[in-house]
Amino acid sequence: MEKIAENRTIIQYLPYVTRWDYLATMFTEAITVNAPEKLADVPVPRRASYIRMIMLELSRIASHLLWLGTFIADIGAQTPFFYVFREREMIYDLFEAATGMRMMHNYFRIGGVAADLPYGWLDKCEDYCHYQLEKVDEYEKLITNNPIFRKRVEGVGKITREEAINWGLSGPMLRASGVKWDLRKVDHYELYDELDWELQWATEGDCLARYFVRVREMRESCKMVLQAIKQIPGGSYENLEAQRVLGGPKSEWNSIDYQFISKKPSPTFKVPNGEHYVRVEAPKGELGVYLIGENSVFPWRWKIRPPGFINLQVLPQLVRGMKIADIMAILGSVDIIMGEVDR
Amino acid sequence: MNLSQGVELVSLVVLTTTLIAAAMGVVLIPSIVYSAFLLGLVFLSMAGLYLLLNADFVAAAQVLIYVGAVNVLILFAIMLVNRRKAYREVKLGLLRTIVTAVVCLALFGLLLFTNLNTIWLLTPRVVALPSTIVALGQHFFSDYLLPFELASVLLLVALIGAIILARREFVPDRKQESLELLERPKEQLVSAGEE
Amino acid sequence: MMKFLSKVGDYAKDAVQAAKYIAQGMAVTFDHMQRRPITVRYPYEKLIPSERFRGRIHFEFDKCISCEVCVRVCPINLPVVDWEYNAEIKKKELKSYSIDFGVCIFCGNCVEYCPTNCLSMTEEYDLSTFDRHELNFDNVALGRLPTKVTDDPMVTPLRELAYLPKGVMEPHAVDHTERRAGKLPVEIIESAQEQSES
Amino acid sequence: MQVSLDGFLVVAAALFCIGIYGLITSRNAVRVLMSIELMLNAVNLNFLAFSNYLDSANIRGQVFAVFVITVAAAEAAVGLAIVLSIYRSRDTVDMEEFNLLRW
Amino acid sequence: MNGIDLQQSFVELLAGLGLTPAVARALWMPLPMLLVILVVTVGALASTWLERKISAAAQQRIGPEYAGPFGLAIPAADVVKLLIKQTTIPAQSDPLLFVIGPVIVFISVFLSFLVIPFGQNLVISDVGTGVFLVIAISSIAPIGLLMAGYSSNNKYSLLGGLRAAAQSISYEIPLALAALAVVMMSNNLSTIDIVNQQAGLGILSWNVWRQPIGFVIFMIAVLAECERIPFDLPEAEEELVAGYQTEYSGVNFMLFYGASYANLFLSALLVAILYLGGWELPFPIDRVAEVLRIPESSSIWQIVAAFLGITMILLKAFAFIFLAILLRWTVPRVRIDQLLDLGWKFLLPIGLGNLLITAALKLAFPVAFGG
Repeated sequence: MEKIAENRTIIQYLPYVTRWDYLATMFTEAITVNAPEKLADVPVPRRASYIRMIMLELSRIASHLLWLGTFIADIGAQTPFFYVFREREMIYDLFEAATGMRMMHNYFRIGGVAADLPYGWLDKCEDYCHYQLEKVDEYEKLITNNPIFRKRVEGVGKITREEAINWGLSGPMLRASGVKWDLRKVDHYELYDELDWELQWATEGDCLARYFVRVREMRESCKMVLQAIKQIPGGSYENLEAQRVLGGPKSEWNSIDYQFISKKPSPTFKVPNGEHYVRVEAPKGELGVYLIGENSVFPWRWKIRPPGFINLQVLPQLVRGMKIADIMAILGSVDIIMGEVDR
Repeated sequence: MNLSQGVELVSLVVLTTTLIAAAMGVVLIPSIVYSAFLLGLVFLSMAGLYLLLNADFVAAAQVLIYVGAVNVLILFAIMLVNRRKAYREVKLGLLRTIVTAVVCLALFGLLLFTNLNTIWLLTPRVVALPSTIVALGQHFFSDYLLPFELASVLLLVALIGAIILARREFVPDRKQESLELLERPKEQLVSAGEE
Repeated sequence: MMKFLSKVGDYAKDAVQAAKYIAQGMAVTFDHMQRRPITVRYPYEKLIPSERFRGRIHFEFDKCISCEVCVRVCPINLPVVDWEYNAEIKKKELKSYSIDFGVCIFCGNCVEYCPTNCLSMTEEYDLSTFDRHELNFDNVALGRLPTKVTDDPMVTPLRELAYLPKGVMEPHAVDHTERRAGKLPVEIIESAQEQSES
Repeated sequence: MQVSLDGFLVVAAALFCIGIYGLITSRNAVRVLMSIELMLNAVNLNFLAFSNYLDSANIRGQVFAVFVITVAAAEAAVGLAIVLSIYRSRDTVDMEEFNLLRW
Repeated sequence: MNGIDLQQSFVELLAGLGLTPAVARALWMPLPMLLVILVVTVGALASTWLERKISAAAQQRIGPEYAGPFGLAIPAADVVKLLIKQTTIPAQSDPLLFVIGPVIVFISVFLSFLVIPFGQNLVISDVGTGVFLVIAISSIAPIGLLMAGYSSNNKYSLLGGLRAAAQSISYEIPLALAALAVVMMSNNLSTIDIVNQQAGLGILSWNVWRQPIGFVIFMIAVLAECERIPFDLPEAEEELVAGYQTEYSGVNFMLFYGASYANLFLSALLVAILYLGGWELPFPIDRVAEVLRIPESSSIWQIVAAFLGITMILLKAFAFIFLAILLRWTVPRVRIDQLLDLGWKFLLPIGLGNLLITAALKLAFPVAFGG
């Protein structure tokens, strides 16, 4: 994937990136556009940034949902898998309506997103978030206090705070071990600071703690999306259009803040000279790209820092001396995507 | 000869043949796993014979304990200790086997002879009890109470003893194997390149 | 003795607790048994692809100016544009155009960057053939329009979540002609004008 | 033809002799235990045959058979545990290798 | 308390046709066996259908739909498919043991149905050792599992077989203890007498009220014996591929599959017989006859009663199967050490305590607990 990136323009490369982590697709696109954006200082309209945040958080929910399903299925309960797919399909329906594809969106662009949200999308997204909050309660009822589940995951696969830091873990793995570290809070990227949200963390460091962190993050993400829907500049698309019509050609509603993209990138967008490291908080942890440009259409170096690959390193230490069945629980709780590990 | 007697005779012949054949298999077949499974067959046909002898409870107990517990236990032990390894040759091994076989045959002849020459004090007419369970229970809790209690104590002792014997007293502390990939030191690579 | 008894009591409490939580879980699954199945019975029911759905690409031969932007933005330079320079009119003359859908990943870059909009995405997604070479569509095949799900009398069309009315989460109970969520801009303007009038 | 006591006794004797043969010739400790089980079964068959033909009203033979089964179960458990622990320390189940009193 | 005696009427019928009673009896012999095989097969197939439908419903799916009404033909299609599928025997396996293994498991399950009564006289053989025989015969199955596990020459199969055997013998003990408490109250091992002892007051006289702890122990142990989630460790897909079934296909696999569902059906029937009053209705049926002024001995009434009885026992059994299926699709799987812990450290002492309490209650209140 890195070598492919170095032989493509960013535009050409964007459709590829959703294959790294095919369950948290929006994040791979976000990092792919963020890196050259930051290097070239491309401004992002506020509305675009909000759309991005909504998409990212929905994608985070989708990723956590699928993690939940496979994790529980690894332990032996098959039914939650079907429930999470039901909700995940809804997220993908929303994605399809906005981007045209369920998984391989190709939606983010340098300086914004490819298209504005369609009519009625925000309404349905709001519906979905309320629905999802209910469903998370239902999962918790089904899973959290189940004594068998508790016995299988409590105290299994413990990572202490120091170990977690030393192994370079990130994301829920790190937060479950008692480190309050979330790049959304740390790096202040996009407009996360404008939302009122709390960082979810736990101190036990076992599989149960990781479960809790992820489930709570799902809830938190739902709330963030709801807030973002309220605060998005211009409101829903139909409202924006109506305001533009009402205000005439010179209205404030045509200003940059209400655009979904600052300037459509040309097919020959040049990655400027310079190098830097950009990261986002993906559902699995810190997803970063180390980018070196030399003022050409192709990046000179495109190094991906995938969270799954680095989180997976800790597995041999965790499974030492455990039972065979625990391997499944631990591996499930690490949440890896092999496309990303072996990118 | 009526129907039930015929059935009885046929089942006796079948069961006996299976029993003896399987028992021969147990001691003669080289594969220990096969002989363990044949042992199960021996126990099962034995239970059949017990049924013919009007002992339904003992037959069920035979199936439950011998087939369900002892045989499974033996199979477990085999799976745990089965290492395909040729045994060391012993001197005069074949001679030993032959002598044992002769002695066993002689013993069998002796028993056969005694058996056929003893006049048994047969009860004139065998009446099967309506329920052997009641009779057994009465025996256990009246005249055989002491052996019964002793047997239960024995079982408990055996249980504890077996656990203690089979338990690993200490986990052997193996040296922690390093999980790093073994790489050749750099110098060697360089020198290999020079050659 | 008391210690032992309290231990037994704790044990019993644990067991009761465990039974309670398992029963709680079973209540959830039991509750699902009386909900309507959410599955789409595919050949008889089909989801209507969204408006922006990126299916098989439609190509209009006459609009194409053979600029080859589609080739340049394609991740693998897939479209084959066969043109010849016609000196008389000083223009490129398109001879044939083809896209191999066995290789295309439907990213939509070509459609997005096409200057004359001669490329567009259709809602056709079931492109299975027995021979992969049949997926190599030439300009004639690319010019064909797909059939719509809603026109097929054999199929019950179902709408995706984003096109359902507000508050409805499940497509089965909704007719596909019912209005979807969101107001039209015209309606917003009208209501705004009414408010300013009143 | 009535099935008689003699038949059962002959079968039991044959089984017993097979058991003895296996007991002596087997090299595998587990097989030795299996041979012992065979012998115990032969004894049991005798008990039940006697109980049926000589004491059918008072089935004392069956009582004994139950005791034998109990003891056999205990014997199998302890015996196999011993075999297992020998195997752990000597790494073999060959009877010929068990030539030390303590291991 | 004497329902219809089918055998007697059959023999009399044939004797009326001019056959000797002995021949008539010999002709009678294979009929109940065939019937039992039929009933068990249909019961097992119905369980597989229920499994599909209930799991589908619990997961908001539809499940089999187009094969027959409500997909009822799916089990038959399953059987046909497995029958005509090629039976592969792995090259490095032990072909003889490989084939015998599933057969042993299958037979041991089907044999147990000999003593399961569907009505007063609707039982193949009312042997004195009844429940004990069921427990004894079901203990043969681990041998078949071990055989299958060993002969597949596959480490997952071997592990699965060993796990199955260990699980099966560990849970037999609490199972037997729970059943023993019931037996103690009815003073008899015979399944028919156990049911008869629960007659009289309708639903109030069922054993489940007198043996609540035993009921729970029995249910857990029976689930473990059937190797169903949460105790399906021998086949835990995520850990052991499919345990001892890994290498099986075609007919051999069908034997395992059929045996596991037949075993579920058997366990459900046992639960119904031991704790839920067998074929007894929730209200005493004799009273109904009295109220309706029908003489209890009239043949029509007896047929109706037998029919109601069969319906009742099947209803109870399928209620248990429903519960088991719902549980399977609700809970995760326990770990093997937790499973053995549960069996030995929890169920066994509680089972023993339950037995002691039952004995004490029996001495204290002989009226209510079968003096």
